[in-house]
Amino acid sequence: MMIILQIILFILTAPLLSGLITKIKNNLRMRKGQSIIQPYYNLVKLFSKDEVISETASWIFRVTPFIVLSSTLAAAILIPVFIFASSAHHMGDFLALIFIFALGRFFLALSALDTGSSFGGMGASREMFISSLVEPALCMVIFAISLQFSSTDISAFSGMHAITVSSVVAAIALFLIVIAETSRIPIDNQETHLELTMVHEAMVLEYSGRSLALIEMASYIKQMIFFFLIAQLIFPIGGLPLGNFVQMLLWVLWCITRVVIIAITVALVEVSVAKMRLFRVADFLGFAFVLGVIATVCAILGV
Amino acid sequence: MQGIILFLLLASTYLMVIAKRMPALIRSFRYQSFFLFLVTFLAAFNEKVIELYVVSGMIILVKVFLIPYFLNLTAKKINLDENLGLFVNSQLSLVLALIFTYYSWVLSVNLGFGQGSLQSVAVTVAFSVIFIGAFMMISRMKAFTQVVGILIMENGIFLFASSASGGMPFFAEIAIFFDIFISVVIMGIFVFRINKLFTHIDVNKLSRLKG
Amino acid sequence: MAIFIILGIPLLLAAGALIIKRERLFGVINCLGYFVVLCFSIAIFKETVLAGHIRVLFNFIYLDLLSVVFILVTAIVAIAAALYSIAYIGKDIEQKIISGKKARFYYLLFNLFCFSMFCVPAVNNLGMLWVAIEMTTLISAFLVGFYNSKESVEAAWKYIIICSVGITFALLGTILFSYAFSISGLSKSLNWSDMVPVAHVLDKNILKIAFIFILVGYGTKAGLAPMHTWLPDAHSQAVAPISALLSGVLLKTAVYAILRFGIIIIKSGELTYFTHLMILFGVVSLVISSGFILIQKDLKRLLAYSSIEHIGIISIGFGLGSPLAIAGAILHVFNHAVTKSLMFFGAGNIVSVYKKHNMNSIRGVIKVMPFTGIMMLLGVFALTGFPPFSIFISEIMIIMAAFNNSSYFIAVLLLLFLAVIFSAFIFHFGKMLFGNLPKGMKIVGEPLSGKFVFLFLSFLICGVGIVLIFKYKDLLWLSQRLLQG
Amino acid sequence: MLNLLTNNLFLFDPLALFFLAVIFIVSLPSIVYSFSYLKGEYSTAKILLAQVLLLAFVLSMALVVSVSNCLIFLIFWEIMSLVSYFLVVFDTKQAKSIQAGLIYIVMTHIGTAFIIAAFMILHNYAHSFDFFAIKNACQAMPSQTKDIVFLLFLIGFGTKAGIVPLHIWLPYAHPQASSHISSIMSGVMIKTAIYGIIRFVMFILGVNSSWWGILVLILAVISCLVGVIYALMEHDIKRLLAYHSVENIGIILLGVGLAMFFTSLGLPYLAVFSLIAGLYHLINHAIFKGLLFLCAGSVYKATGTRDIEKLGGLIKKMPQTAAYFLLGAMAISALPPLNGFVSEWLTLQAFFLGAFNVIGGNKLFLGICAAMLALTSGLAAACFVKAFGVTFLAKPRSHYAESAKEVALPMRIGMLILAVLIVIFGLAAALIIKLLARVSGSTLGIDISSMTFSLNNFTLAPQTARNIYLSTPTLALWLLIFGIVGFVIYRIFGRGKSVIYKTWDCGYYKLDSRNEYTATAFSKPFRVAFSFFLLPYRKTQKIRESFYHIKSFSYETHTTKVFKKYIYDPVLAIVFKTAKAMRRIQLGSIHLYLGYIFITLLLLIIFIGQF
Repeated sequence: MMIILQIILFILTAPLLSGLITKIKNNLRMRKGQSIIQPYYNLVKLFSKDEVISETASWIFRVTPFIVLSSTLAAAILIPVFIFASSAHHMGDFLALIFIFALGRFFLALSALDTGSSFGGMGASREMFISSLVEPALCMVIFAISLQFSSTDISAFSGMHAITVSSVVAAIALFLIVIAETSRIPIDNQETHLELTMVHEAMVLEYSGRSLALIEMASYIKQMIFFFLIAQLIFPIGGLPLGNFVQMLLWVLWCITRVVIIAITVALVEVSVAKMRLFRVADFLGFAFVLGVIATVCAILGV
Repeated sequence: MQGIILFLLLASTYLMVIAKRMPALIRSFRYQSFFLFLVTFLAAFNEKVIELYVVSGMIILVKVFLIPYFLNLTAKKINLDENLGLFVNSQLSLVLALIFTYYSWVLSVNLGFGQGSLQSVAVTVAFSVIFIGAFMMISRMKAFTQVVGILIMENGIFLFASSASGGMPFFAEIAIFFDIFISVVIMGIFVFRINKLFTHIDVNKLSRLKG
Repeated sequence: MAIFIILGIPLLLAAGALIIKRERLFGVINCLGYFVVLCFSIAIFKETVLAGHIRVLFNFIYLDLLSVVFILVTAIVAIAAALYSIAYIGKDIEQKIISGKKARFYYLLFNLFCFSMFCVPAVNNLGMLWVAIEMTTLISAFLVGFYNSKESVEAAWKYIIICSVGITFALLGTILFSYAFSISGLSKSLNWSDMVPVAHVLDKNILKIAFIFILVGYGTKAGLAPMHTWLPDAHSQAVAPISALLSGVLLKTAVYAILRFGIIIIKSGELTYFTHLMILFGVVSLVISSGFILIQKDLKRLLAYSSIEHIGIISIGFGLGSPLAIAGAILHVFNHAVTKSLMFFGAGNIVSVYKKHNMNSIRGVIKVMPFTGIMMLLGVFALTGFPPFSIFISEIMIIMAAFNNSSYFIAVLLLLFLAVIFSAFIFHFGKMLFGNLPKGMKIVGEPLSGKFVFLFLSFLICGVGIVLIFKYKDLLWLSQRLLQG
Repeated sequence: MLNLLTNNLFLFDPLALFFLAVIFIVSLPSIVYSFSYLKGEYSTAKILLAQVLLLAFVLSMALVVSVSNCLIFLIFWEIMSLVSYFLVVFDTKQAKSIQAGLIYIVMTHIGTAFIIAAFMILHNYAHSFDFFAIKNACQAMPSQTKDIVFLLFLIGFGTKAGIVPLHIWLPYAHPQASSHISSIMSGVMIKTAIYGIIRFVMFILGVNSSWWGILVLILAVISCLVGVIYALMEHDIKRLLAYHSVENIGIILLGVGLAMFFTSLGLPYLAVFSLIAGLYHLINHAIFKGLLFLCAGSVYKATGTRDIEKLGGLIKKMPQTAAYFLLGAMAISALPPLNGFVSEWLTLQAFFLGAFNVIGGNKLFLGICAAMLALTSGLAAACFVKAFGVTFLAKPRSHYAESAKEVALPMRIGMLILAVLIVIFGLAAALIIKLLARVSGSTLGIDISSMTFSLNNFTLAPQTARNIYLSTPTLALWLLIFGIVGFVIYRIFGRGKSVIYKTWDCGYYKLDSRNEYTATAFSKPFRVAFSFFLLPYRKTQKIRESFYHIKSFSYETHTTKVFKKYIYDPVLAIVFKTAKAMRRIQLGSIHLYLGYIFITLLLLIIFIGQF
């Protein structure tokens, strides 16, 4: 029951978050910008359009959207939103999360190669490159966090907990990782379709219509999940206080605001820095890894 | 008496060292064998051992007559130039020979023969003859010299045997004689073959098989 | 009395070689003769194991465990060589390489050679031992120079000269021994059986010097480096069956001679001296041979160098001196004799088909003559000490002994150089046996008697390897008594 | 006191049984596969020979893991190497296979030399070759000796297992053997080396100092990374797989090394847990690597080339093989819910749990090792995207791939069996881990009756830390549900229809296979990122008609094999140089030879005192 609710919530709110970020970015750039709910329009439009499937593509290309979506949703139900432990936490832990995301990415990359267009190959290559560099950093961060809570269970740090140095550093590292994972500037650029710069977009270039909609959906949700993790790490919050309506309202508000704060930060970063060369990504993620190590050291020292 | 003979024997060995040409070498080998015979004969005379008489008889028969004759014969058959072809020139060879003599004197002392006793002299001479023989084999090019070298060494051994351990058991002695003679003959045969195949007996040039 | 048959039959056969005019027939008779010899040598082995030692003919012939082991090895290799000779000489006659007359000459020498080698372990008198060994040299010189080509005559010359020089030193050593014996105030004799009991009273200093002469002298014949130089030439030029006899038995007879004197040294309480010298020469041989094996181009020379290597291992084994090591060494004598004969026969077949010694121009043997090829393949792995073949067992014993004596350095050297030599062998034979065959080469059949001898030897190689694991205890027991005389 | 043999020659403890199981699980499908794989390759007689050798090979491996006596172990170990050597050089037509065989047998023989040395040292203490006698004797052994023996074993077995930098033979030997052999070699044979390490170091010798574990961990991490990075650079599909064997051996050794580490620190539960992880990955790797090699073999059989740059589009030509390969690729890239995922999760978990229980710097060390493992799995995923994508997807790149057909039934059956096993070992993790717990418990001599590793039959749950769970069945279920959900959404809301049309070509009139992304291009970012280790260099060649017009332009990029270039080649060069120098002492002059004798004599007499 909880799970269904949570999923529906994610599906409904995830595009909004993306829209929000775009809006903020535009405003920061002194533009009027599209409406916040533009992503919904896009999805609806995509669903109503025909889709073109490349003749060279095989069944891999067709099943990929579903696998991507399902893997993302599977990750989503691991995240504790309403209560301390998500009701699916017997399914896996923080480490499982890495691998679940890997599943979706694996197929996305394959589907990109499937069409035989050089864009797809380029995108796949770059995506796998970035993600394979992300993994150690992510692992290190998780290591730091789990050292702090002496468990790799995600629910372990849901609920009120002290904000330590280690968790702050870990959060920063995680933030860098999220930028890479959600294909934002300076790693990637969601808005461009310039073959030199695009990574994620290049991979899904051949997708159109409903399939594209599903994939877009998946990436929105993924972004949501990561934001939740960071939020829970640095703005800890208790479970939903049932009963008292006002408290519930406040809880929900705080829940939303903390995510929004992170969204704003992302937007700020995106407008303030320039996209970096592909081969600089290694340094960027290396930095994230080092932050992870520092977080670990802090955790060991107990600060 | 014996001392003098031993000295002559050594002298004849040195003669061989400085010999440059084939006949000289064979001649001095003949001398050496003869002195060896004298030594053995005297030993026999002193010790009154019948076997030693026979042995000395065999020496004079085999080593003084048969073998040098056979060597000369072969030398004549293959009309080779008579130079021995020295790696080490005769003066230096002589020096080395003296060193060997000293070395063998040390050795004889090591072996615990009384200082200055006739026996120790004999042993010294014996060893130096042996070493010089080996040295001849190494430092002379021609196949013949190597045959002669082996004979010289064997002479040395005989000297040692008769002077130190008073000779070996009789039948062993005989067998060894026989053996030596055969070996010389066989070597002679191979010298023939070499001469036939290579048209020279300069064994230094025999270096097809290497590595 | 079996010993007289063993010594007699080769002489009779030698005489027969002069009389009987039909080589092929005589080859068969030859084999039968050596089969009888083999049977009797097994019999005499049994007898000696039970009796301890046998003396016959006024103590002129003296057999103990050591000597019967060597007689047995000689007998086995001899019959193998006799068998192989039928095919090999037959082929040579067909191809007009040698005349029938020369074939009979071959058989004459073959038998005399075998006779002299049977004499070596049999005689008691050390002087006669020397004579016998010198005889082996003189006779085999003709067999080395058999084909009368430039190379073979050169090889023969080097062989005869170097070995004679060496053996002359050995004679000196022998006389020194007898001198030591005579000054000890005992009766004047060269009989080994007389010397051993009184070994402890002999003058150590003289014995030591004497043993050096012996070791260098007979070591030359045994092919211990650095006196080994004649060996590759002689082995590579000899007639194939004779190569097998040379490296299988002749070297071992020299080792036997060294051991005879070594036992006296040990008895006189100079064990460490003996140990050090043997191990020194063993290691040097191992090292030098491994280098030459690595860069060798000539097939038969390769095998010759491997003989040097194995002699090195054997002398290390005897040098280590513990019962285990000696068991290993004796076993190695046997295994190496058998395996190396197989390899030489195989090499003989290959050379006679390819008409070349150079390994770079020999390719695809497996295809050209499958049987020989496969046998060679087995032989290579047997020779380089792979289980389940017998050499593995003996080598492992020696290594184990080295570890037990906690002489780790030797053990490490052994392991290292065995690995190097193994690599070299695979490097050479891999290309030679497999690979594409050169142009104009076509599949050829092999005569039956040839095949039979291969099977016989490979049976020994595998069989011994497996049996010995289980008969281990008895072997140790034998080896403990081996150096007791 | 010296007896080579004891009465009980065989030892069927859980460890041995486990390895026997691994051997037969992988060997049987390969044998099934081999029947139609060999058909048409060789003559009937040779096929017969091949099958006999194959059986001998399997048998020897089975004996290796089940004997209880060092000497017999050694014998079967060598026989195993011998037979596998024959199988490598089986295709005697190619000089390459002889070369490969040479490298393989030499390396493995050198390894064996180390093992022999170790056995002999042990024998000195135990005066017996029996496992248990030695095990007892090891109690009284001084720790320095133990360290030496451990190192000897590590080098000896490491050579067989292919630990970096002793791995060089793998990429030569595995591709040259015919595919079902490669699948057994890579799937099982190198595991016997792991068996050796577990049996002799952990079971017999007993871990007593913690640096053993640390050393193994470091080597394992290096092997993981080096293996996978080289694999990324490969275009020969079988070499690629061979390098992945190096990587996976690394992962297995991570588990084993952790077990050693924890044993020495006295953390029994964690030791058992890590060994479970290692063993689990061991059997998983056996399965999926076996499958992948069989698939590679099918591709080779169907197309006649192993160079993936020449392949492509095979998923339409040979759909079943493609499906199996995909499954294998997913498993080896540790994607849920398949078996590779489970064992890598367990290994990572072992690191994390360890970190919760050790103190100080060790935490950080474990963490970094874990991160490196994560990196490895990420790179592996990238590598298999490349391998599968380039081989099976898009358009055929050459005539090889165009003429491909699906392979014969027995081959498909062989692959099917392993594919099914992959899924089973993924989903039934909780059941299998119970068995493995028994194995590793008995190996480490730890009583596991009080330990629990799973919540129920579906959920893994390590004991020492607060509610950590993994349930592959549930995960699989949810993935399925959400997949269906996605499909439903796709169907219901999607009003448009699907059109089949050309790939978008930026208006270029005809897009063909030459426009596809190649494997080289795919691995470019990695080549650049790891250039400090790969030392890539390129050969470019221009053929100009005139100064202005270049007729053709060829460009190839290579990477330097650092270990071969900077370790093995120099050593070889030195050895041969010395040998050649040695040759000069024997140039055929008889006088020189006589001189040797004479000088030896004189020297010996002079230095007589020394002996």
